[in-house]
Amino acid sequence: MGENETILEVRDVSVRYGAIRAISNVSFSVKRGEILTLIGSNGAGKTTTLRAISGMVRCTGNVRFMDQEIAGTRPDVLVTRGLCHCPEGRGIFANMSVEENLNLGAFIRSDKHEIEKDKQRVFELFPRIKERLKQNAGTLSGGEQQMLAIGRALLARPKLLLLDEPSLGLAPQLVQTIFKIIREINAQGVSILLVEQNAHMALQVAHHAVVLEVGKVAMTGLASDLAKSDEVRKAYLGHG
Amino acid sequence: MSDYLLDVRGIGISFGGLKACDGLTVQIPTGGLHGLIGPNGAGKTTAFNLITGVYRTQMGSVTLDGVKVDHLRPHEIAKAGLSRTFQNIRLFSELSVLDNVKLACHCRGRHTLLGTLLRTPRFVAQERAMTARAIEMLDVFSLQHLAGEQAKNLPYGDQRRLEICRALATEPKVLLLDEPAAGMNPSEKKALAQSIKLIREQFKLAVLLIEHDMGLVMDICEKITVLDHGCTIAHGTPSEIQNNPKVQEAYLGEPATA
Amino acid sequence: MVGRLATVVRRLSLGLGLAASVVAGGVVAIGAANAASEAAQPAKAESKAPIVIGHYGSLTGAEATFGQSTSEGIRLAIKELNASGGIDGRMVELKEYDTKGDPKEANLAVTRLVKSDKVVAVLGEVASGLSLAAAPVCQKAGVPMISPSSTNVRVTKVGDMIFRVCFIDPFQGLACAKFASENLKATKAAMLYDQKAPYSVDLAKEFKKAFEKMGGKVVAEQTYSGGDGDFTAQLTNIAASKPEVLFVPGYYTDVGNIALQVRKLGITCPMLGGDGWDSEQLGKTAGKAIEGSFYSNHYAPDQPDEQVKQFISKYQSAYGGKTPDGLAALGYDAANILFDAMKRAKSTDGKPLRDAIAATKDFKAVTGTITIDQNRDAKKSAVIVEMKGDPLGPKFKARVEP
Amino acid sequence: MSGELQQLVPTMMPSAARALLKGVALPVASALVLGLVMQFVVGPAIGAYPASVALQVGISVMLAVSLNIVNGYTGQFSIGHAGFFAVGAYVGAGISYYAALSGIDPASGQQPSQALSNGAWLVWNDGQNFLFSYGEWRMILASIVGGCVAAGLGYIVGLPSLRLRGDYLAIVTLGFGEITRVLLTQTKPQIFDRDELAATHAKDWVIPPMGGATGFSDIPAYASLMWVWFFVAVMIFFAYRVKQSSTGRALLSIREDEIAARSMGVNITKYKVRAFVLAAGLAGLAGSLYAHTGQVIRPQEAGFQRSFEVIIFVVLGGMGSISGVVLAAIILSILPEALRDLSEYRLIVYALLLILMMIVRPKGLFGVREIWEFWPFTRAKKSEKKVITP
Amino acid sequence: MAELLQIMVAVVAVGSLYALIALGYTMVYGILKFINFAHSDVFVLGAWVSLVLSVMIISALKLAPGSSPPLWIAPLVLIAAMVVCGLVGFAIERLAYKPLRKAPRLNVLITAIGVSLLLQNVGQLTGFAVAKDDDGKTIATVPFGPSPKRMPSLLPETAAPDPNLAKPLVLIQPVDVFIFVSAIVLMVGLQYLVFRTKFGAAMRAVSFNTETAALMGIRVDRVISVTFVTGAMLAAAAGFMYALKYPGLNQTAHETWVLLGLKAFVAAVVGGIGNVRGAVLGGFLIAFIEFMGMYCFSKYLDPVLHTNMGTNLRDVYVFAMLIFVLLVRPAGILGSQLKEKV
Repeated sequence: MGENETILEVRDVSVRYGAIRAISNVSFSVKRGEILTLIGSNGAGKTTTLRAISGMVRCTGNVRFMDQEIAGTRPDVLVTRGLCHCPEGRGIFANMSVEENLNLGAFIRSDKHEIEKDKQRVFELFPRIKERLKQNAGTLSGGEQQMLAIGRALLARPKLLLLDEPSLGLAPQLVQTIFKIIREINAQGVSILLVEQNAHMALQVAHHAVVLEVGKVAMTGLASDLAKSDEVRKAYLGHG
Repeated sequence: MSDYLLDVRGIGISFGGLKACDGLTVQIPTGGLHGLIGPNGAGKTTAFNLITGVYRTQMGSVTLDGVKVDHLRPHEIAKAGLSRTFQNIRLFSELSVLDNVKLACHCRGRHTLLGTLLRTPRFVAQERAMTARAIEMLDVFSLQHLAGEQAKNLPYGDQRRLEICRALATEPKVLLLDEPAAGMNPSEKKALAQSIKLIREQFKLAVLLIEHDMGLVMDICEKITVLDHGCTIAHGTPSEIQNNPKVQEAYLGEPATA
Repeated sequence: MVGRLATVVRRLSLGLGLAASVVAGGVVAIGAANAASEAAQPAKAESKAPIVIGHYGSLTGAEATFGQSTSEGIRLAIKELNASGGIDGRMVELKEYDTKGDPKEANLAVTRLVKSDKVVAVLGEVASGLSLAAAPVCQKAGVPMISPSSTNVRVTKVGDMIFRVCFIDPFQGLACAKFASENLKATKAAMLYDQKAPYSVDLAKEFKKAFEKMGGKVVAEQTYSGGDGDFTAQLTNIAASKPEVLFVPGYYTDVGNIALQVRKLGITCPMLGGDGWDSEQLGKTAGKAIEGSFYSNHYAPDQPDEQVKQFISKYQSAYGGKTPDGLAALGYDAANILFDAMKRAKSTDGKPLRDAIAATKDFKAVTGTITIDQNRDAKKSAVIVEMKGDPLGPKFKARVEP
Repeated sequence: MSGELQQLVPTMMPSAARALLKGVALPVASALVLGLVMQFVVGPAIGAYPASVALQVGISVMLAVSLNIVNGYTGQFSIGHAGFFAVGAYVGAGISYYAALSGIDPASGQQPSQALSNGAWLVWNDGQNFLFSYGEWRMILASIVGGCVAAGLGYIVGLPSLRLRGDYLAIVTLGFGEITRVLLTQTKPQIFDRDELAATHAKDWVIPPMGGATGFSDIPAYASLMWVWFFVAVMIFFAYRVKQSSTGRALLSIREDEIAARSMGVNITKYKVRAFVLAAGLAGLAGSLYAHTGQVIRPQEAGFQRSFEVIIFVVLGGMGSISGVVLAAIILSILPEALRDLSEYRLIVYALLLILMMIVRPKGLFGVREIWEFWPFTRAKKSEKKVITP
Repeated sequence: MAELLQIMVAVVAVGSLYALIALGYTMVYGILKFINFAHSDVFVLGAWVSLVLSVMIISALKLAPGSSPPLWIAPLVLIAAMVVCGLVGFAIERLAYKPLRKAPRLNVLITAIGVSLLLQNVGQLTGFAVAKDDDGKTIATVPFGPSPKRMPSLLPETAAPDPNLAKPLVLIQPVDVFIFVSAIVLMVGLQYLVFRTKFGAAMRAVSFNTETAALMGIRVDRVISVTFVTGAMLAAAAGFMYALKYPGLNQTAHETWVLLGLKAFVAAVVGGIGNVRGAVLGGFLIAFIEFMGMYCFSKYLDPVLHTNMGTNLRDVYVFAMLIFVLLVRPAGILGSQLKEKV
């Protein structure tokens, strides 16, 4: 398999909620080993796009993951194929302990030994999680919850990780940490599709970027190019 | 007695130790247009919920036109003259557009069960007055041609406008708009900005606006308050805000020096 | 204005018209089938068309076993009659509807029997409450109704078309009280009855009245709801009052469980009950716990009575060896009294048939010799049976004359 | 600015006479027409048995329409509706029965026992007591009292429990219905004798003699097709008027979105209680009429099985759609009759149909809409649904 | 004192039954958020299946008359009844509830009522003979028929106390002990399943948030099915124990069954619906209130009021407590209330 092989290809995907079309004809592709970020303002359809890919909402169009058509496949099946979605708002099971949350991440796996090893790796990435293993996940702070969510997703050994707003509601230093970790994870060979509001950070870590505006792709390109683009700044800050 | 129409002083609430809103102060004079901005999860909507009584404030006070309204129940606050829209549109989706607006006229009427059942002259007249007023309101927003349609069948932009229209039909003194431009395209946004200004003139009310679209906020607001993690991080005119390093950091994640 | 009024009127008329037409349509749909049979009937009547009689009973619901037993008794009687040539060569046909144990349903079922199926006579119900709900329909339509086993006094008071073939509560209560005080020499009785069953409530009341008149004392009065599983609380209270006899005028469906718990809680006095006990299931359910207890009944299977023996053997061969319970016997008797009256009346019209039923005298029925009195109630003796022997079953103990 | 609406009101007042005509006379007249048509045209045409089915259908329709106000319009899930029905039935029946028994029936001048039995069967047949026999007036009065008592109970039950949401409210109302049922079984034995009645003291009525678990029988059967369907029409009018009023909109808004409704100035507690009280009152009225159809009423009327029956009408008819629930009530109360020939398989078929209908038509017959909104003339407007990208 | 102790014995036994049934309600509610009104009918089914199975086994063994059946029958019948009801539960879930997964919950509720009616009335039909006695008389049928039947006693019974001897302070039957012990075993087992196993974690995950659970690779439909089946099996166990304790079984459409189920449901709500421990607590609490209510009312109030209704009001005590608990703690004793997001 070549270095630049496409791991995920989204072509002409549209999603409708009742009479409202949330995204229309969105197309982009994620290459193996890269971080692609999907940015855009609130309501632009970023989350919907992720949900369409992971089979949580019905969509029209084609989604190919590792050369297989996956549009309409149930999310739990996709997890077994290596596509993990870390949802917006973290999706922590607040009624369970941190450890149980982690174990659920490895739900599809039965290789106890390997899981244990992977857990150690997660603890290396997030030492704070290890300290709170027995604690109820609901009592963690926002940043810790986000770490737990990412760590949990890693335990499924994903080939492609969908991250939805990992910086949401986090203090700036924490945001830095999270992005550092995202980069580390990527360095370990996991492709990442990152949805972010924090455009600046996202464009710093990503290789490629897609800008969504009201449900449509407004721009695509190298993250570094887009970072310099005034369009993006304008979209976010309203600078003239 | 305060000089402001809406005087919010130091309100706050925390959910299980997390301070969702901490000591927010917003003061709007009659006819003022005030923006409330901040990144996702900064506590803007929580602030709205506190002001409109959906949550009880744990500290601070809210005064509307000289009347203390915190600790009133939401419908009483609405009656006192505070009306709002919602971030994730909360129309009465199975009801017709007209009925949505007529419902908003509700709090200015008197409704007895006996009158309803017997269709007393008073009741009939009031219904008619409500209908007339609702149609008038729809007219202002050019929605009258959709009056008979179920609200859920409206296109997104129209739903947003209907929500504002509905909020105005309660005859408020202060209007709270929660991300009215979300999901609108640029031309719709432009029109929205126009109509917000127009509304303020025509209905002589003060507006408190939550918005993500900075262009819109900077364009129409006289004063802006910026929230992050429940705290007020900046307060001032649009240009002051735009150049405030703290705001840039909160928004773009850029260090202040960038 | 005119336009709106027009809309209002249109909606109104549409709504109301729709309601009316749907009701009409729907009801006509049921009616259609009946109408067809109604139309067909007069044509056939001249020849040897079958005589249709009706039965309504609880074939489903909590009291399903009552309705089904009665139904089996009635069917057996009809089968025999038809096998012996019917009534003047006319066969008898049965129309049967379920009441779910609900008065509303009973009323509708009988209305249908009387009005649509045009039955010449109606048999049913077991439960007095349901008989009371349906009897007025028969009375008004002039169709005789014979209740096989409603013991409440008021049932036959509805009108002169309503009869019964069982004895009434006051008599049975008296019979039990008499037995308790004379045969068992008891002076202290406890009662545990089903407050949900009118039969049980009335019987308890009558027993208490009669027993206290005879100088006894009711030392504990407890109730339960038919179907309850646990009687610990009631029985604990009863045990504390140290009775010499425990009167349990309930249905056998509950008595089995009650007997088991009575003995488990160490109450050793004999139990006494009414005809509601009568079922082969009682012995099977309660086993040893019920041994040595008594109940009043319409007949005892070990009576040296030809009628009884024949009935039991016929019933067993018809229904896979099942021993008939009292309700089956009463259903059988009710049907036979009706047939006897039909033969004597030489008519199936309401009036003559009614008169013939009212004139029933010394009819040899399974449940005793029945004479219909001026209150249209059956005058017959009761027997007291004892649960004993192997296999455990009711054995004749005493006879109480009215 | 505020209060502008109120200033508008006087100028829009229609003339009192016209209002009276439209507000009261027109509906009463049409209800009477429906009643008379049912009594004299439909009743005789379909025959006695279908007519008595139609009587019960009428009761079901009333129950469905009343519950629809709480469950359908307001979206509050009550499963104790039969409790109010039973309370109304017992109160109405008690008044009617004991009034007749005590002999205040000047119309007939008969012995009470005779009056009872005659009253039960002669109302429409004997010609002398045509429309306005004392018994019928008394029934209407008793029914209104029954309705009021039920409404009062609705208030007492509703005020605290409507704070609860969704399933919890459902469970509390269920509990209420069951408590009502058990308490009704504890009433004292019915009094059948006039002298015995005369000998009672006030303290004997603390626990009223309503027959206990045995049931309350011998209630005069004044509720003819005419009266039942008259009240069906009146209730449908009420339900329709409520739906098409500010009160109705307030109720519907609560169902749609409580938070938005509050923010629009709707006092949701007040309106929930209002809906509950109205529904309870109408159910009580229906209960009293039911008692007067010549049935023995039993405490089981208050049980959850009966409540479930009504809920099924409402859900199957489409929550909030008056015509839908009316139609569902009609179909579902005729269905068991139509299936009567199946005897013990009847309820099995009924259950299967129920499951099937829910799977095939999950939104009920008409959803929330009324049947005329499916009418060809109005249909066109609905079809131009558009999909618009934001 | 002795009386009170005797009543406490009943409370413990009946409370165990309520708790077992309540667990099924709570588990289904926790995951599907709807009240499974057909649950009590599965319980009834459990009781009847136990009866039929016991009769079949005993008649197949051809025991000498008078000899008590071997002890191994009880656990065998228990397990078999659980399996049968588990299968029925599975079928119900697949055929009646799964097609409605996305429908409003009210519809599911109506469907549940439909299923309940169906089970009741099918059970009431007299079906095929599955066991005959020596005379060739049918003694068990499937479905079960309308006449009440007796559950054979599978456990040794203590003889009725000898009236000549001093009365023991309190009578405890082996069946009460058996019920309590097996209920505890089952509850501990369930506790283990839910809180200690991977599958239990999946169940809790699904009940917390179905969508996120699916993102963990959990097959939500399978978890729901298994939860359903587990609930049905616990109900079957309760049914078996009920049949042992109260051997005279009424037919399946008897309203007391439904009422019993309803009270178990009340137990689940009082404990905090969706909460496994709450259901157990609620079960015992309900039984306590019911029996103490009956005892105290008839002992202390009835004589004063000159009434006789203490025992008749047993349902009133239960439902009154339900209303009280809900008004004071709207989410039940151990439940937690979630705030709606605006």
